[in-house]
Amino acid sequence: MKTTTKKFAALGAALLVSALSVSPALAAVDPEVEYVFNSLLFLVGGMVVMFMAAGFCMLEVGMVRSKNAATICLKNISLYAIAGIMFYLVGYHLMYGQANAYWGGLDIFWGADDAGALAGEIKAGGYAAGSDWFFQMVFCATAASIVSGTLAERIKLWPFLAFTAILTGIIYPIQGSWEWGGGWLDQLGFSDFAGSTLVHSAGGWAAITGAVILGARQGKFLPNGQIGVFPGSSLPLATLGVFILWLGWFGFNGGSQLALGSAGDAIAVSNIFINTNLAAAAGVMAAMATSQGVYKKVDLTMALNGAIGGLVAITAEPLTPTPGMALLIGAIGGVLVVVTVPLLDKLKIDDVVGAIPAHLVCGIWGTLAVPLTNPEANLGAQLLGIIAVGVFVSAVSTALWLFLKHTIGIRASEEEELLGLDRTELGLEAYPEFVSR
Amino acid sequence: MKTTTKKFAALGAALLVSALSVSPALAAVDPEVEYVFNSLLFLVGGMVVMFMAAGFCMLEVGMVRSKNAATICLKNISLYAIAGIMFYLVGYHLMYGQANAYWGGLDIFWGADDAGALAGEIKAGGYAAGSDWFFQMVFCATAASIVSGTLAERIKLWPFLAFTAILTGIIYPIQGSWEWGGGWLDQLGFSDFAGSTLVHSAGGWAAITGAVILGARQGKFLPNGQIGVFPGSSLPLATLGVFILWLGWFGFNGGSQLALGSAGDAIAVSNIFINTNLAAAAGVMAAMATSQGVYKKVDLTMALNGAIGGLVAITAEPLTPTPGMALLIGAIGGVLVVVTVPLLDKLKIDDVVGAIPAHLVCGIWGTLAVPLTNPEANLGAQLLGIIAVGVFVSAVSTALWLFLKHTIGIRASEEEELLGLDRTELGLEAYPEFVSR
Amino acid sequence: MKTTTKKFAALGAALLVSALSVSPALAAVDPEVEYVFNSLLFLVGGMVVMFMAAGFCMLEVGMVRSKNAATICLKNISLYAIAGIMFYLVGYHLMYGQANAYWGGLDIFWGADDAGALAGEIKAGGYAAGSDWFFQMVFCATAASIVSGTLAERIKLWPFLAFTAILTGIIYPIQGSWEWGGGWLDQLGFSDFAGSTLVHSAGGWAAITGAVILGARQGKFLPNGQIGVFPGSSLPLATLGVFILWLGWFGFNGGSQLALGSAGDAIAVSNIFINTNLAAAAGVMAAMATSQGVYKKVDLTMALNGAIGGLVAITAEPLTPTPGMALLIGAIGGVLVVVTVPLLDKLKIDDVVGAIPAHLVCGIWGTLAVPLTNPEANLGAQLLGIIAVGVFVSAVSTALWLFLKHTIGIRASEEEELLGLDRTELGLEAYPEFVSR
Amino acid sequence: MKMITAVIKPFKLDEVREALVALGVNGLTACEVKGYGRQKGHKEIYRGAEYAVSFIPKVRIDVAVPTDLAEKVVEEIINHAKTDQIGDGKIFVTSIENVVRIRTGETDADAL
Amino acid sequence: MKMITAVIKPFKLDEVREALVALGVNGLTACEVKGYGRQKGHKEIYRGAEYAVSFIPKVRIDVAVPTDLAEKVVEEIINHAKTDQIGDGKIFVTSIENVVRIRTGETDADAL
Amino acid sequence: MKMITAVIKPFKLDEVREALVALGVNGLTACEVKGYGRQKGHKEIYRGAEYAVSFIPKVRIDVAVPTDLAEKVVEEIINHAKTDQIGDGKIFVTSIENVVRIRTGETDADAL
Ligand SMILES: Nc1ncnc2c1ncn2[C@@H]1O[C@H](COP(=O)(O)OP(=O)(O)O)[C@@H](O)[C@H]1O
Ligand SMILES: Nc1ncnc2c1ncn2[C@@H]1O[C@H](COP(=O)(O)OP(=O)(O)O)[C@@H](O)[C@H]1O
Ligand SMILES: Nc1ncnc2c1ncn2[C@@H]1O[C@H](COP(=O)(O)OP(=O)(O)O)[C@@H](O)[C@H]1O
Repeated sequence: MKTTTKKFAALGAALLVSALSVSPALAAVDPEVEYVFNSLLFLVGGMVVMFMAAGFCMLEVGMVRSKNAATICLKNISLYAIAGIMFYLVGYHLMYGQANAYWGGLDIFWGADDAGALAGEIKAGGYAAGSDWFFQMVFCATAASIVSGTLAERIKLWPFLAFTAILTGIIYPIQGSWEWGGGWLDQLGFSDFAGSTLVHSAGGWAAITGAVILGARQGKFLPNGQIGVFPGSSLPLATLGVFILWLGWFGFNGGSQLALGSAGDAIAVSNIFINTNLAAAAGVMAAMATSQGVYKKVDLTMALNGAIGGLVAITAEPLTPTPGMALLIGAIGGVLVVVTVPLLDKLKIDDVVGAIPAHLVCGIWGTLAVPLTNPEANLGAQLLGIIAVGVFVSAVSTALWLFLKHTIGIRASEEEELLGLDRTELGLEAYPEFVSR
Repeated sequence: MKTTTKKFAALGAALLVSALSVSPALAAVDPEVEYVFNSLLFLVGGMVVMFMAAGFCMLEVGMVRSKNAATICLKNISLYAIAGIMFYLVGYHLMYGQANAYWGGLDIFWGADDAGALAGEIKAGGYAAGSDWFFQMVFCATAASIVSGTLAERIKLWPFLAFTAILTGIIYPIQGSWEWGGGWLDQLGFSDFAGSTLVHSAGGWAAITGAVILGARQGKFLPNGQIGVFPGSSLPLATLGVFILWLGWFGFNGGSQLALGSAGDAIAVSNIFINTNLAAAAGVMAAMATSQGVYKKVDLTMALNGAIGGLVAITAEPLTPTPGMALLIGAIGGVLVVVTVPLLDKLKIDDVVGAIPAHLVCGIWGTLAVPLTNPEANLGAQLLGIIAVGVFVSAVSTALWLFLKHTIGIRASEEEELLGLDRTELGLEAYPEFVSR
Repeated sequence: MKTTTKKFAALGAALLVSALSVSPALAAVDPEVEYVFNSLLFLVGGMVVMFMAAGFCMLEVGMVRSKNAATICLKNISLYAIAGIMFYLVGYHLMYGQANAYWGGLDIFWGADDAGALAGEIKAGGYAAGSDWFFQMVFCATAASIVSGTLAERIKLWPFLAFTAILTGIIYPIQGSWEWGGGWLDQLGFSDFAGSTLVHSAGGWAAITGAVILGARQGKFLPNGQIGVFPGSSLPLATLGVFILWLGWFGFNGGSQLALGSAGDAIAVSNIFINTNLAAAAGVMAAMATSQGVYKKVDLTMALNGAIGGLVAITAEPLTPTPGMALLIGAIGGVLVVVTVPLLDKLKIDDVVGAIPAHLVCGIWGTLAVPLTNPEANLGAQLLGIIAVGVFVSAVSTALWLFLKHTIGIRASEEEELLGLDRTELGLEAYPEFVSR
Repeated sequence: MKMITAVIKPFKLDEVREALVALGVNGLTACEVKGYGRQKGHKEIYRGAEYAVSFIPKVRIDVAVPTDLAEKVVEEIINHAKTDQIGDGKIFVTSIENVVRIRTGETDADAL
Repeated sequence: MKMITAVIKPFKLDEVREALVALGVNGLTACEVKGYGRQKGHKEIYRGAEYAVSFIPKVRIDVAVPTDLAEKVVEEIINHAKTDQIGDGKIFVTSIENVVRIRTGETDADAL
Repeated sequence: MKMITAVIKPFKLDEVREALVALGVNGLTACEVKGYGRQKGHKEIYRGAEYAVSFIPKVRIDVAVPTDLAEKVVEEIINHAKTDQIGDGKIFVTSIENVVRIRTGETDADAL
């Protein structure tokens, strides 16, 4: 692999500022020690982000009806598998290669090039190539996880996986290269620290186009204008999923500092942890308060979505906000979720787990909020980035969904849907012994 | 934030001894590297302790009846959110400020002060202020988690959250300041390494006063003296919860070494891991053996509580015991749990998940056991600390529970309780599809 | 503890090669910093491997019928407890003592000897003794976890735990000493990086002998040659279990690098992470494709087993393969699982969770595959190791199972089995409220 | 012989069972059902969408009794299942032609 | 009075309920059951082993109605539970001797 | 026509089903129930507190058969559900006035 700019260029002012102000201290750490610290941050951070795949799986399995629970498990484990494989085959090069400002490179088969370090030439700021690949890969998988929840209970397995392969191998990497690969968005000053737009909104756009093309579940939007309600089969598992996601987000945002080789980096990662946690906490409480206010009762699933909304909102800039600002950014995320869920119903877009409000809407909000705390960011560039990613991902996703729809077909038959995908696609039941109504 | 003594003063003899004996080596590590290591310990340790919130949630959701399962999920995620917010608003300052020996300080809004380090002045033993805040915050949340389990199935949501806010913002921090803030208990020689008393018993006292004031669940204590039995709805989830707690405890105790910047610290953390693990293992086996002996059968829920009992017992001093002593301390914890659960029934105190035996009783035991292995601790100071914390937390909690009871009310109505809080407070069901008896 | 060779000698050529090639850089890191890094790798790696106990528990509880779910939870938490205790009592010494080439030593009660480091004499490549003990212990527990799944739903609790005690205290350590303790297998050039043979196949042999001696569940092999099918009660929990195992495997394989004190080690651990992840991903996809091809439908449980098959397969050598080779090795693991599951049925061996295909068969495959990528390994030595471990573990396990069978008895009565072990052995139900068919 | 089938509120099951046992009834069979009736269920809001909960969890009990005991049994069920609130449930009485105890082959009243 | 017991396909429950309500039926009781019938279940493969799924999930509904309504109710159930595919289910009609509303003690038609 | 309702031990369900099929019965409907009877349940200890398990899981099967087959069916159920231990269950026989197959509208014996 050639040297890549990675997210470095993209980290924007915040890091620059802090890097400058701490620079006197930076010199002190031995480059090889720094190298290990940086790699360790990627590996430990990457591990917990990997575990987010389990978090999405549990959240989704808890929010679908039990007749589709096994299928959503299979989708989640296989999409994570596919993301890893595709990112190895083409994704990483496409994202971080140096071809031009619009895509990284068309090479296939990623391989670690640590020759320099192995020969003893360890530069400041170094890290093992593989640790970086691993960390970037789990981000790619996260984007794919978002899609499965929205489209649950009606999309067929193999077309979904085909979409996932293209999303993780091509769509996500290309738009990612624009910013984190040092491409044109980065050059125009767009700022997205850990991926509110590049990961969460990107996944959200892929999801919403899929939801529109796939259509709603039978019975979701009734002729009389009423909304069909299909309560999730296991709220405890959904709650577990959100806790796992919350945990993973420390790796997601903290690891996106991309360095732990100095006191300044340790400070940055620590502050990111705090802001990430407070934004999620505020998201929970704001969602609870909003649903209490609007509906006169607290909805657990809204509180869960609120946590994710807060987390997604802080992801675009978890470093520069004060804790108080992080609370505010997260709280608005929580409110947005509660407001957007019924809005989607009005638009007759069927999003089974609330991924669009949490990831797409809060991803946009978080990206717009960056200039509030990061003086190097500007609203224009943020808007540009949001629109560019939105247009690109939506357009390509739409084309791909339509192509799949008109070739192999994407939607389970009416009867398959009624009986549940577990029985019709997998031939088994998630809870074969339990009587469900 | 001014410099705080934190737990340092409190770590007592054990650390001092080891610090002295390893001091020759300490000089070797560059202060900035040490700084990163220390911060990393806090961050990684804090992450797994954060995940304990999921562990408590799963344990509790598995131990309640399914008609209260969604409510307990909501309580757990929102109490964790509240703990973070309150600790930011006032808690941290109240605990670690330097006002006096009885409370830390009345400042509001915590903010990281890393100016020194950012200016390049990195002293030995340093760490990022935020990493410390994060680590201390998750401890605060743990104390609150203990309460929710005991009071499950009958306490109303908002009063519970109001109590949680005061507990995490005021009660916990004040008593914490006495010891870990370098206050009067610390000065008198009390020793509580990772919080058998300050976290677990404190949470336990808040729980037991709540249980008494709130009263038992309907049907728990029958007129004829019989005990109503309400088996937990999902023992697999309860088991998962305990595994998560066990995992988190490595961060809880290991991170409480508060430093990883030297070989001596690495050795200490390693030995803490071993003792923590062996105490939990002994707690499991002792609880199983005791229940086999007394009841002629092994009770899974007792084994689960036994693990926690062992973990709480070793928490006051996970460093100085030999592995053999750790086994013994943990085993006694496991026995105490099995013995105390029916005792509470006799006292007509209704503790849904067994939090009082595991956290309060074993917390006391663990604190008393410190002098067995730590020559710098003495039984008198230990007793004093146990009593002081017990009296303070009980008194304030009682006042607060009574206040809440006579203002907004704390208890769900009889009918709400019979129908389950999920349907009456949240208007949904945790497992809407499954037929439960 | 005397100095032990540990796995070092065993790491074989791969490490040697990379060690040599990176040696110029190694000199740079301060020995004490290296000491902390190495210990940290053991501790963080060990923590996630510890969590694999929860993964096995969830996988198994999801694959058994609900009438045996509480029992399998109890078995999993107590086997983990026992493994820790036995490894402390005798196991570690037996594995890593220096008595001779056939076993480590007969000392009892492990204790950390860090005197040198505490006195300031820190040699290159050092680490805290306790961190190493902890890491080795969780491997021992893993071997035991494998057995419980195979024998579920019919083995009595206490005999199972008695077997576990001997397995973890004696059988596993002895064969482990042959290789990782620097014993005869190691000297003959056998290579098993993280334990495809020493952990997974060893556990698999203990499981298969138990399965044969214990016999199949009632109704599994019907007189007319048909196979009784008992679908797992909760595929979502089984899926969660596999995600947890996948997470833990980063610690399992990555930590088995045994060092993180240099850029070379960071590179190695990073590449191990990638290979581990890709092998698992390939295992999933290969199992899905195979089951689609052979059965015309995708079986979620096969995909789950496929992930584990891929992980086990890469465990013998996760360092030297290129990512492409890792994909291939993992994919073959996934195929092997799908092929072997029905084969066991033909042999009338009843393996409830598919542990034998995933751990034993893929463990053998992974061990045989080492020479494909590691030039220092040779097929002869690999075969020798596989056979030696197979013969030893099978023989001793058989003897032990037979002894237990003819003394205290190992099998639940027919009626106990029909009613489920939860009710008959534990006197409770895992899901007391839910109606199961 | 009569089969008394009652649909009652779930939390009344134990009380009804005890009352019947006190009356000399030796056995009964219970089953979880969902009831639709005048107690119309209620509106709930889930994720911002209002919906009607049509069916409400009830327990159905079947008790086979000798004809002469039937009236008493119905009365006792009423006494103990009643909360005076809508949704307390119904009792249906039907004739059984024969009862057999599987274990012994006894029939009619002996089988109860 | 008659008790109409129908075993139907689960996803037809709501449609049938609405049809009966339109007919003036005030209540019914539903229960999850497993049915064995001509719709023989099907072969499935689980972990490589083929097996027959004998029982298929159905819903059983019990509706007590005045005798004169019985025929209409049966008809409506047929109309709305029918998919014209095997496994649509059965309707059984039996006599009830008495119905009591627990809340009020009303009997017979008044109790419905 | 008769409706044969049997409450049996759950693990006997498949055996009974096979026996009835062999007898020419074309369908049956099963349902999970909880039974209270002479087999009094048992004492259990949960977290140190003793309690009585009053209800025991049973399966209820309903088989509608032509009257002439009824006796044979009862016998076969007895033969195959019997374990000679307390709690084997009961069989109740009632009259059905009408049976309809929803799919075809056939009635009476044709509907079975
Ligand atoms: N006609 C009916 N046939 C069968 N079950 C009925 C009928 N009417 C009511 N039920 C059952 O009785 C329960 C209570 O009836 P409902 O009308 O709600 O209250 P109440 O009996 O107090 O008037 C219902 O939930 C339903 O299960
Ligand atoms: N003789 C019977 N007694 C009781 N229930 C029956 C009987 N025959 C069928 N059923 C129930 O009716 C359902 C549908 O019957 P089936 O024979 O599969 O289809 P169809 O009614 O369309 O011919 C079965 O699943 C079973 O629950
Ligand atoms: N009078 C009854 N009415 C309804 N069901 C009954 C009655 N008596 C017993 N049963 C059912 O039959 C089952 C077995 O009865 P039980 O008295 O325990 O054993 P046995 O039939 O062997 O004497 C009970 O669990 C219950 O479900």
